[in-house]
Amino acid sequence: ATLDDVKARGALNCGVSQGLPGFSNPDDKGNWTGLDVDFCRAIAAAIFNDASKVKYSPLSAKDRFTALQSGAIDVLSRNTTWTMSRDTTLGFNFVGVMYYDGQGFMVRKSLNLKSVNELNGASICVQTGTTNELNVGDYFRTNNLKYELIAFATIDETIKAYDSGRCDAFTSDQSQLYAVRLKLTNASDHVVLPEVISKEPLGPVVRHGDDQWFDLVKWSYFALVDAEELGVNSKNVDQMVSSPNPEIKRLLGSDGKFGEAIGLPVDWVARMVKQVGNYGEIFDRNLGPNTPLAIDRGLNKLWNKGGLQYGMPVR
Amino acid sequence: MTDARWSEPAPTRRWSWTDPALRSAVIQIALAIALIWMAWSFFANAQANLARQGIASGFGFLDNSAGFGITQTLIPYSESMSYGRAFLVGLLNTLLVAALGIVLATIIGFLVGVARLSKNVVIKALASAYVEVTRNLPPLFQILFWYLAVLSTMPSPRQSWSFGLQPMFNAFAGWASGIGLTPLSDMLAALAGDVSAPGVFINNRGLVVPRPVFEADFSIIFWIFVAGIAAAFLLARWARRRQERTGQQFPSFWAGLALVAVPPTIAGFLLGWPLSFETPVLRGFNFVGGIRVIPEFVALLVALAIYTAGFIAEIVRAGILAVSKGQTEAAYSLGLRSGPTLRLVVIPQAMRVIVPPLTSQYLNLTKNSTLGVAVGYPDLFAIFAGTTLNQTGQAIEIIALTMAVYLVISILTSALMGWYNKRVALVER
Amino acid sequence: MTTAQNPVSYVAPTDLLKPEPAPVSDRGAYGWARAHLFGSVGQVLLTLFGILVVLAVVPPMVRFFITDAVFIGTNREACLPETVGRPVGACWPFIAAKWNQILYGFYPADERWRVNVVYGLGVVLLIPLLIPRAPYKRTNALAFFGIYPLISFVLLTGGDLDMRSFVLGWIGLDFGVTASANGLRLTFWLQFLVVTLLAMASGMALAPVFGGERRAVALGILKAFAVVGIVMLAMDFDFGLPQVETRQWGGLLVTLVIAVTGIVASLPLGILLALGRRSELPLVKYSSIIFIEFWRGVPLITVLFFATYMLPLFLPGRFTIDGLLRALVGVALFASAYMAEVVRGGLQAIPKGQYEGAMAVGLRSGLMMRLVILPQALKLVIPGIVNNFIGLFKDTTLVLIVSIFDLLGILRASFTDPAWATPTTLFTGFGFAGLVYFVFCYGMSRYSMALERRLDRNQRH
Amino acid sequence: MSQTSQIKADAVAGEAEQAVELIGVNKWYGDFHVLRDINLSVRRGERIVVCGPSGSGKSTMIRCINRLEEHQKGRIIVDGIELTNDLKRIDEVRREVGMVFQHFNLFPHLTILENCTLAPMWVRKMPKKEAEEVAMHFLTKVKIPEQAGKYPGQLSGGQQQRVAIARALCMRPRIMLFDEPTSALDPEMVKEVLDTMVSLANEGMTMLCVTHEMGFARQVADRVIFMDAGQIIEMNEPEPFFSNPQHERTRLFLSQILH
Amino acid sequence: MSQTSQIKADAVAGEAEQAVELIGVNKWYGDFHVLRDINLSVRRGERIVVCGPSGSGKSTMIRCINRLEEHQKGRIIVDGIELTNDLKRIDEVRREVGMVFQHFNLFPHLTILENCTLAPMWVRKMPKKEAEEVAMHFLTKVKIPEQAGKYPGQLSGGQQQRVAIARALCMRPRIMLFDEPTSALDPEMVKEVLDTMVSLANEGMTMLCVTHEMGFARQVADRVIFMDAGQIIEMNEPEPFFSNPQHERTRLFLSQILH
Ligand SMILES: Nc1ncnc2c1ncn2[C@@H]1O[C@H](COP(=O)(O)OP(=O)(O)OP(=O)(O)O)[C@@H](O)[C@H]1O
Ligand SMILES: Nc1ncnc2c1ncn2[C@@H]1O[C@H](COP(=O)(O)OP(=O)(O)OP(=O)(O)O)[C@@H](O)[C@H]1O
Ligand SMILES: [Mg+2]
Ligand SMILES: [Mg+2]
Repeated sequence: ATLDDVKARGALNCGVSQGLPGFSNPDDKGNWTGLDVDFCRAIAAAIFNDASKVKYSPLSAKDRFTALQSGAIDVLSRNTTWTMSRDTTLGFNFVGVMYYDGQGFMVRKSLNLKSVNELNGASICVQTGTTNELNVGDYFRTNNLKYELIAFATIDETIKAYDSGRCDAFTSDQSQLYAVRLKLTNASDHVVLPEVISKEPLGPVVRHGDDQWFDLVKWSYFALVDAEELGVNSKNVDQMVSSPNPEIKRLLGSDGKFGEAIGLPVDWVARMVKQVGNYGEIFDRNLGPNTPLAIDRGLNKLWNKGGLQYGMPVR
Repeated sequence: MTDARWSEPAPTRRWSWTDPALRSAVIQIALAIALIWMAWSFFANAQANLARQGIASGFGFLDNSAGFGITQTLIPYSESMSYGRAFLVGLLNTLLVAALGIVLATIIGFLVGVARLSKNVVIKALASAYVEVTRNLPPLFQILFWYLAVLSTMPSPRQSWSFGLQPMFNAFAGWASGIGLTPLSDMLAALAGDVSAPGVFINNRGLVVPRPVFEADFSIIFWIFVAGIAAAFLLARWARRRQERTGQQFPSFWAGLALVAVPPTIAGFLLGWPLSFETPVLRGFNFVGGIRVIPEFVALLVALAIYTAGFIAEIVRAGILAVSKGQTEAAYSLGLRSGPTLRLVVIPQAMRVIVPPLTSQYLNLTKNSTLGVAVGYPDLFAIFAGTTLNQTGQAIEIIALTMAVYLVISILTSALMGWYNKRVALVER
Repeated sequence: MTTAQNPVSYVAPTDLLKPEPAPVSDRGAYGWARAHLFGSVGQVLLTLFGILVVLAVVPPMVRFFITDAVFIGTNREACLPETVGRPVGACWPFIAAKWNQILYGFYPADERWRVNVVYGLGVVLLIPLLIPRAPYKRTNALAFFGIYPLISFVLLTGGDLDMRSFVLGWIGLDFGVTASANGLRLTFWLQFLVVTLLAMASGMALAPVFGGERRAVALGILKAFAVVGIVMLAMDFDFGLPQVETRQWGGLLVTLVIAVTGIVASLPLGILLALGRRSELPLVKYSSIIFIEFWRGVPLITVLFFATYMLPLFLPGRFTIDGLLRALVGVALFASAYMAEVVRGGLQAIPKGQYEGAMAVGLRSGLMMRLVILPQALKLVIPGIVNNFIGLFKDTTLVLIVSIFDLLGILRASFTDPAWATPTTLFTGFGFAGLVYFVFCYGMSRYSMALERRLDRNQRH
Repeated sequence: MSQTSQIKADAVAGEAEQAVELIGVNKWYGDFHVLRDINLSVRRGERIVVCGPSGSGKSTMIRCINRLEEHQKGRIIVDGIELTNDLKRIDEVRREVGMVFQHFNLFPHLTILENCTLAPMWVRKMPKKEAEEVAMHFLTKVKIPEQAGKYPGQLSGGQQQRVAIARALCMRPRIMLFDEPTSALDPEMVKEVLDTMVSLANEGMTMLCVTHEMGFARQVADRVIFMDAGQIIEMNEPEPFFSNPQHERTRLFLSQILH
Repeated sequence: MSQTSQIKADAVAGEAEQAVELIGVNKWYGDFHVLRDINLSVRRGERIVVCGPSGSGKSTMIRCINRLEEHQKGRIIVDGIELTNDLKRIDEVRREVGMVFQHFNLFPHLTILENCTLAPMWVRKMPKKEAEEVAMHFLTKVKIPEQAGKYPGQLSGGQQQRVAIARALCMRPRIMLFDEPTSALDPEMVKEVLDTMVSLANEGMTMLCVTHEMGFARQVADRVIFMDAGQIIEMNEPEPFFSNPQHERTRLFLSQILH
C-alpha cells in the first residue's frame, strides 16, 4: 500500500510544478514554496509529524500523469484541472479542489477591448500541455471567432512572446495572470479581461487502486479547510486542543480516533496545522495580499464567507 | 594456365571444440536467447502494469477529436478534427522545417567551409568565429535567441514594414519605356494595376505575401511553363551531346533559363494575365488573406540551419583538404583552369569524404527540430508527444509512435545518402 | 656563374652559393597583408563586410550585458526601469542571489562542502592529466578515472548504500545471517564471497573449452571480483555522511555529473559497440547495428522521457531506479551509439598491415585490439570523440524535460520566483548559461586541437 | 587583345630557339632559399635527366617550369612564352607541357579512358569521339588499351604510371616533365615504365626527367644535371658525367647511389 | 590435456624432421584457385628464396605458413605442429615463426623499443627489463640501438625495415618469413636491409624469403623456388637455377627481372 511505502521510505514523493509562482517555485535558498508545496508538506506533517519529509519531483505539464501512473510520485499536487477523462481513463482520483481557478485573458490596454468576444482574429499565446489550450478552442468555436493559437513549452517563453507583441492576448488560469504581470516590461499597460471562459478546479491527484491512500490525502485537504472554518490556526492550535467545541475536539483528536481510520495517529490534524497552517494561512502565505502576487481569494473563500471552499465534516 | 583438374571446390571443414565457428555459434545462441527473454519480459510487465492500474491503451484515441488549434497547418485542419489528423499536421510541419533546414544548412555550411580555406584572414577569422560560436552553444539557446532577441524586435502589424509590389512594377515599367521596350512597359503597368495594394509585409506576426489566385486560362501558361522546363532539359542534353561530338561548349544554363522564363511571360502577356493576387489586408489584429510565414517557423529554421551549418562547414573543409594536392596539380598541369578543376576533379572526390558525416548532420537537424516546442513551433513532437500526450495520457502509444516516426525518417535519410555514397564509391583493386 | 648562353657542360665552383633573403615584397608585414588582406578588390570587400558584421553584433551585446546592466541589488526592485530610471540590461543581482543554486541545486547548505571537495579534487586531478608534460600520467589517470568517481559517488550521495543481496539473494538464498556493522550487511558479503568462488570454479571448468589456461582464467576472475568488491565496499560502508538524494542535486553539479558520466561511460561502451559492429558473428553484428541505429535515429528527448517515466511500466512490480541514474543511463547509451560510429571510423582507418603485424608477432585478437589497434584508432578519431563530448555537454540541457534541474533547469525554475520577476531576468539567465556552456565547450574543442597537433608532431611519417 | 599577340610574338621568336630556358631563377619558400640562380637551356628534342640528393630542389625546379610553383626572381621561358602572373600565359604553357608525377595522381573517380579524355575535351575542346580516339592511340602506345574501361584503383602501379604518361600525351605536349616517375613502383614494374619513356625519347620528345635510374640516364639522356642545395652543381653528357664527375659532391653522390 | 599432448607429440616427431612442410596445399579465394597443390619441405637451417611474377601466389603461400591465411586442402606442418582451426596450435606456430612484411607494419604509436618488447612481454610473458635487454640486443644486431627511443615515423624506410626484423627476432623464432622486405625501400636503403638478412642467414636461421633481389638469392639461398599461377614451377639450387633454368616460364621471368 502507498502509505506503507511512504512510511518505509521515510518521505512523501510529491509531484509539483517546475515553477509556478505562488504554487510551487524555489526561493533564493532553494526551498520549494507555494500552495501546492504546502499541501504536500501538510501530508508529510500528518504522517511523520515533520513537514520537511517531502521529496519534490518538479514535473512539466506533460510528464505529470506518466509520473503518477508509473509510481514515481505518491501524490500529484501540481495545479491540475479536475476533468472527467483524467479522473477515469487515466486511472486517477482527484481528492478535492485546492484552488478554484478559471481561465482568463490578458491584453494590452491600448487595444481598448472590453470583452473576449472582441478578440476575433487575434493571436493568442498559451502554454502547451494545459487545459487552457483546449478551452480556447472550445470557447472561440462556440462564439464563432477566429484565432491563432501559439503554444509554448514553458510559461516564460509564453510571456516573452506576448510581451514582445507576438500575440494580442495571453491566456492562462487567472491565478497565473497575476504572476505574469510581474514580468512584463510595463505591467500597467496590460489589463485582464472580465470573462472567465472555463472552470479550472485545481486539485491534488492520486492513483487508482489504493483507497486508503486516497482517503488520507482527501481528508488531509478537508481537515485543512475545516481548521480554517473552526478558527484553528498554527498559533493557537496548542490551546485549541483543549477547546470545548466538539467539532474542534474531533478535528484535533481530543475526541474520537478519526486519524486511525486512515492509518494516522489521532493528532494528525494538529500536526498539519501546527507545522503548515490551515487552508487560509497557506493561501495567504503564498498568494495573499502580502505576496508580490496579491491574489484576491474570490471563489476560494470559505463557503460561509461567500466562496466555494467547503470541508466535509470530521465526525 | 587453368587446367581443368584445378577447378575443384574447396572441401568442408572439420569440427573441433576450439573451432571459432562453433564458439561463435554458441555465443550467438546465448545472445539470442537473452535478447528474446528481455523483450518478452518487457512486454509482459507493461501489460501487467497497465492492466493493474486500469490505464487505457491502444490506438483508438487517434480517432477522437483533438480540440486544440495549431498555428501552422500545411493541410486543412480544425479543432474538430481527430488526433490522427493533428499527428499528420505535426509530421508535415516537422518534415517542412527539416527539409528546408537541410537545404539551407548545406548551402551556408558549404560557403562557410570554403571561407575557412580562404586566403583573406578577415573572412577566415569570421568563418572560424562563426563555427566556434555556433557549435559551442546549445541549439536551444540559439533558437531562443533568434526568436526572442531578433524576430521579436519586428514591428507590430500596424507598423509593418511593407514592400509594395505596385511601385516596384511601376518603376520597372518606367525604366522599360525609357529604353523603348513599350510592350514590356505596358505589361508591367498592367501587372502593377493588378497588385493595387502593397503586397509584402514583415511584422512580429511573420512575413505576409500575396497569395496567387489562378484563373481558368492560367493553365495554358502553366503548360507552356512545363514545356519550357522540358525543352530546357532537352537543350542541356543536346548541348552535352554536341560537346561530345564537336567539342563546342554551349551556355545551356542561361539558354535553358530563358526557355523556362520567356515563353510563359509572353503567353501571359497575350492572355492578359489570367492571374490575380489575393493581397493581405490588415483587419482587426492581423493580416487577412495572403500567405503567412510565422516567426516561430523562421526562428527554428534559421537557428537549426545556422547551428548545423557550423558542423557542415567543418565537414566540408575536411573533405576538401582530404583531396590530395596532387589531384589539383595534376589537373592544372593538364591545362585545366581552377573552375573545371574544382568541378570535375576536386568536388566529386571530396563528396565521398563529406557524405557520411553529412548524413549524420542531416539526422541531427531533423532530431533537433523537436526543440521547436520551446518557441511554440507546432512540430510533431510539440503536437503529438506534447499536447496530445497531455490530453490523452497514453504515453506508451504516443512515445512509441513518435520514436518510430523519427526512426523511419532517420533510416530513410541514411538509406538515401548511403545509396548515393555507394554510387560514387571508388572502385578499388 | 653561367650566362644565359647555356653551355652543354657546366661545373659549379667548389664553394657554393649562400642562401639569400627573399625579396621584400614577399616577406614581413607587407607581404603578409598583401597576401591576406587587400590583395584584390574582392578581398577588400570581404574585409569590410567582416568589420560590418562585428559592428552589428558586438556593441548591442556590450550594452545589454555591461553598460546598461544592474550589478547591485537584493530583489526585483533593483532591476526595474521604473526604479533605476533608465533602460535596464542584464540583472546580475539575480544571478548573485541564485548563485548557490546554480552551483549546487538544492543540495543542503550544510553539506555543500562535499560538492566543493568534489569540484576541487576534480580540478586538481584533471589539470595535470591535461598537461602533456606533467609526470605520473598513469597514476594520475588511474586516480581520475578509477578512484575519483568512487570518492565523488560516496561524497555526493553520502555512500552507505542499502545492499542486501547479491545474485544468490535474488534467487532466495541469503544464509539467514542478519548481522551488520558500519552499514555493511554480513549476508551480502557472504553471498559475494560464495559467488566469487562459484565464478572461479566455473571459469576453471570452462577454461579449456575456450582455449584458456585454468589458472590464468581463475586469477582473472578473482581480480575482477576483487575490484568490484572494493568498489562495492566503498559504497556500502557508512562513513557517517548524511545521505543526499539525487533529486536534491542540481545546477552545474548535475550538468557536470551527467556530462562527465556520459563522457566516461560512452567511450568504453562505444568501443564495444564499434567492435561488435565489426564482428564476424552475424547476431552480434546485427544487434550492434540495430542498437546503434536505433539510438542515433530517435531524438534524445524521447529517450529521456522513456527512461524516466515509462521504464517503470516495463519493469516488474514497483521496481524503481533513481531518477538521475535513469537519465544517466539514457544519456550514456545515446552517447555511446554516437561514439561507436566515431570509433568505427577510426578502426576502419587502421591499415590491414597493422592487424597482420600484430598477429604475426603472436598477439591474440584481444591483445591485438588493446595494444595495437585501439590506441591507434582512438588517436585518429580524437576530434570526433571530442565533438561527441561537446555534443553531450550541450545535450545535458535536455534533461530538464525529465525534471532534472541542470544548470539551465535551475535557472528556469528561478525565473518563476516572484521576488525576481523582471522583464530582463530571462535574458540575463540565458546569457549567463550560454556563457558557461560556451566556456566549457570552447575549452574542450581548443584542447582537442592542441592535443591533435601534439600527437601529430610526435609521430610524423 | 594585345596580350595574345604578345604571346604569339614571343612564341614565334621562341620557335627557333630553346624549348625551355631558365635564366637566373631564384625561389624562396618563406625564408628558405630553395632555388639559387638556376640557369638552364633545353633545346627542342633534348632529353635531360636531373638527379641529386633529397631536398636539393629538383622537384621544385621542374614544377616551376609549368608554374605549379611561382618563382620570385629570374625568367622562365617555355616554348617562347615567358611565365608571368598572366593567367593566359600560364594556360598556354600548361597546354604545351605535360607532367608525370611520382604518385601518378590519376583521378580515381574516372575511368582510364575518362582520365585521358578529360583535358582534351575541356581544354582543347575536342569532340568526345576524337578525344577517345586519341586516348586509345596513346593507351595502345603504352600497351594498355584493354584497361580503358577500368578505374585507376584496379590497375597495378606500373600500369597506373603508364596511364599517367598516356594522359599527359593526349594533350600532345611539346615538352614532357617527369618527377621521379618510377620511384613509387615495384621493381618489376619499373622496367615497363622506363621502356615507355625510352620509346617516347626515341620519338624525339623534349624531356626533363628527375630520376635516379642511372641505367635510363645512360641510355637516353643527352645531358645529366646534378643538383644540390638548390643549385646546379654539375651538368654534362652522360658518358663523362658518370665516368668522370668533376665536382666533389657529384662524386660523393654517385658513389652512394651506384652501390 | 589430450590436445596439448597431441601437439607435443607432433612437436617431438617433428624435432628431427623438417622445419616447414607443405603437403598438397590448396587454397581458394572464393572461386579463384590461388594455391594449387603446393608441396614443399624446408629443412632446419635451410634458406629458401621464392620468386615469381606478381599475383603468382608467393605472398599467399608465405602467409599460409603462419596462418595469416587459411588453407583449405592439404597439410601444413610447421616445426612439427600441424596447422588446423585449433587456435592453440595457431598461437604455437606464430610464436615459432617470425614474419617481415613489405610495408614493415611497425606499430606507429609505439617507440622502436616498445615495438620490440610488446610481443615478448605480452605473449612470452617476459619481465619488462628482460624484454628490453633482448630488444636492445637485436637492435644492436641490426645496427640501430641508438634509435630505440624514437617512433617509427621518425626513421627512414631502411631503418624501419631493420626494426621490423629485430622485432620479429625478439620473439626468438625458429623460422623467419620475409615477404619482399626490400621492395618498398628507396634504392639507397636496400643494401642495409639485405646486409642484415645476410648476417641472419649466416647464423643459420631457417628462412623463407620472397624477393626479387637476385644478388641476395645467389649469395645466401640454399634453394630458389619459382612460382607462377599458384604452382611451384621450378625449384633448384641457385647456381643451376640462374645459369640454367629448366622451365620456359622461368627463363622468361629471369630475362625480365635481370634487365
Ligand atoms: N611548400 C613548401 N614549403 C616550404 N618548403 C618546401 C615546400 N616544398 C618543398 N620545400 C622544401 O624545399 C626543398 C626542396 O624540395 P624539393 O621537393 O624540390 O626537393 P627534391 O630535390 O625534389 O627532393 P626529393 O628527391 O626528396 O623529391 C626541401 O628542403 C623541401 O623541404
Ligand atoms: N584477399 C584476397 N581476395 C581475393 N583474391 C586475392 C586476395 N589476396 C590476394 N588475392 C589474389 O591472389 C593472387 C595471389 O596473390 P599474392 O599476393 O599471393 O601474389 P604474389 O605472388 O605475392 O604477388 P606480388 O608479387 O604482387 O606480391 C593474386 O591474383 C591476387 O589478386
Ligand atoms: Mg622531389
Ligand atoms: Mg606479394
